Amino acid sequence: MEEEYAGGVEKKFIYINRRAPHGTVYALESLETVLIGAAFDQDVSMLFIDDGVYQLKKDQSTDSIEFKNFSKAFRALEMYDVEKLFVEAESLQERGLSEDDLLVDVELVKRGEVKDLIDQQDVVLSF
Amino acid sequence: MEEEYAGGVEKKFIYINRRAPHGTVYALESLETVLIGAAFDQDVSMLFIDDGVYQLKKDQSTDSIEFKNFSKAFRALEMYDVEKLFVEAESLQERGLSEDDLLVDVELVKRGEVKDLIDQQDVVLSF
Amino acid sequence: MSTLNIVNKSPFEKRSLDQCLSRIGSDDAVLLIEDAVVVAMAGTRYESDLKSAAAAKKLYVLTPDVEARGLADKPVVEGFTQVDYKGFVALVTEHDRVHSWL
Amino acid sequence: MSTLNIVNKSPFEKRSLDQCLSRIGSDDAVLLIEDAVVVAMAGTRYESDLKSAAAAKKLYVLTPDVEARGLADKPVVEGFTQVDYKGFVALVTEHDRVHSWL
Amino acid sequence: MKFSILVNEGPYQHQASDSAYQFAKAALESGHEVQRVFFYHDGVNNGTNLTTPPQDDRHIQKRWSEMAESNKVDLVLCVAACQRRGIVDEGERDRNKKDATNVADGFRISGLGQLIEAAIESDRLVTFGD
Amino acid sequence: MKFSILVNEGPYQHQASDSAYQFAKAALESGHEVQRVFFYHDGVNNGTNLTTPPQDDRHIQKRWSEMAESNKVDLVLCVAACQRRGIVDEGERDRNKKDATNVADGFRISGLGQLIEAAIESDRLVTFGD
Repeated sequence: MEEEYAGGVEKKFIYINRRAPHGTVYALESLETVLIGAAFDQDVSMLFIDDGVYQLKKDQSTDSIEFKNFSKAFRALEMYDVEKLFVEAESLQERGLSEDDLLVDVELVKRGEVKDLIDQQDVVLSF
Repeated sequence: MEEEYAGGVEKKFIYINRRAPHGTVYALESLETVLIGAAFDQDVSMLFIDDGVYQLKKDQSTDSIEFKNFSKAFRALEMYDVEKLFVEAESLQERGLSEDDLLVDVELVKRGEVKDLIDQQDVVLSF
Repeated sequence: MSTLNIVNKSPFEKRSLDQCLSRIGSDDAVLLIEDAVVVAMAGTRYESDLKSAAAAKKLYVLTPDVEARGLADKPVVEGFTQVDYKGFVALVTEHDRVHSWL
Repeated sequence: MSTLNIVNKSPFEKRSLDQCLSRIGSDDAVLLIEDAVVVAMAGTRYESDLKSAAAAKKLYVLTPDVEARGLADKPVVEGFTQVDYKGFVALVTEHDRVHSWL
Repeated sequence: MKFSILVNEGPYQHQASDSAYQFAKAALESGHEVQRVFFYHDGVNNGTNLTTPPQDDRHIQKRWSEMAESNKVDLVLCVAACQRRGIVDEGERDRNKKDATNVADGFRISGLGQLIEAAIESDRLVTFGD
Repeated sequence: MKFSILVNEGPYQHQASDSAYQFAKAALESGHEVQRVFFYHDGVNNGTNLTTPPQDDRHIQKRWSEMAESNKVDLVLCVAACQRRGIVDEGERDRNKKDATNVADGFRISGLGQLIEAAIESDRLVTFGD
């Protein structure tokens, strides 16, 4: 367990998730870092673009590959005050997905708005 | 050092190299495997397609990244009776390279001939 | 003489599927595993490309990897055949060699 | 507010450079390192795309990685600036944040 | 049929080792033989006995070790890759003056020749990587 | 300026750890501070002392250890990643009942909080991966 960070500095963090889940460990680790990071009382956003949008797909069933199904943990983010989940609309659309396919409520952003979102941040963590 | 293989079976091996050198270890390891494999008296071909053609680029100078410059070892392949080096012409062309850019003599094949080459093999090793 | 080609990365991320398809023949097969399975589902930007490919070659997708990514509720692209790991093993036996496009 | 974007894979292999370029602005910079440097050289299939990108954004390429791949004898695409590791460090200091497109 | 399998990546980071394991299991269940699994590059990291994955996650190294024991699958770690990545048996420990060994049960360290030999002697070689 | 660096890949397989090292070296030579290098995912494999790379190749772990010593750079290995990959210090050895330790000089094992803290306290975080 991490102790609360007493430094008094608040920075804006964005976690950028660009890969499909399970093929690599990054999707799982991004979530882990966000949950641990919550103790530091920073301003946290998560952005899902490119294949990262598959991380939020409903009904993932990992039994037959014997993986932990961590996707349900996205539903716990709210309890950790991580409420800014951004998903790029074009990334969904190119993959034939819509908001109804996702397991949590998200805010859609357009491709042209991604730069503005990143311009507001102090730290970019890419997974 | 490996001992000579006494099994008496001769198979046709093709090593397919599709990645640029240095960004990952595969180019180096492909060469290592070919050199070790030479002791087994098998029929060996190497095929360079996609970014794999950069492995054969002349004048690689790895001092400033502190890597071993293994590219010169391609010139030693002949001594190990590895003489079938195939390079896909389209892969060179898309990268603005020509045979003059390469540090060894190779046989050019067209994209449409790659399947025929692979169809002749028993084993495909991909790097 | 035919080859089982294995592709494990999404074409949205890597070009390996394209690179494979441009170099195989009509008697060859392609099996999508791991993150590559996303493109076997109908509705993506690549659907029509994959449909054309499936008309000319045998295309397979590994079901456990489809389920893991929550995509079992989507139809597969026309022409794709779904296999489990035992089906994967059978495909390996039915072709003369295996080529993983890493 | 501007971002230094780092791309480390060849666009012949992965789509990360495209994915980066489609989401950044004219005040942002892109630095190509590792296997990505191959596309900074003139004569590739992507030269005209890169030239257009260089007209709108600042593009850099890491010289040690160019030399390692034997490409120092090729001219860079018009608009690219070559930097060494110290130049890389300077670029990091000159931008507000760094975004690695892995 | 007689299969050999080549694993190019370590555990947990990429799915390669998982896919290879599931393939090997299905091959055995289908009545085939898995002669050898050759771990190359980062793949050698599958063979360390020092991992402690979370209780609720799969234990990749143990799964391989158990498969080796129950089905006489030969698990070979590439010696040169082991030297670059820190996988050590008693011979390597003595030769390279290290303080510890970490190779797991059922795995052995040997040369690249074992890969070539496996490819020659097996009916099919299947490669899993990144 | 104060930098922190994140390394996502192990030694030799990908250039990431090399690029990170060359960047850190250049930052120090340019008069900047490198507060912390955080090794995450397969990156923790940089911190094993059991490697024996070929004599004519770079020794990636030693380079990092020497940088830690000469420049007071804090090298932190993610504990959860270490558990999945078999990097063990004395505390982890005792807690997880292992037979050996393999963490190299100058590296310490700690939590992901050290990454967040580094990002907060540094002026820039630079990530190297695959």
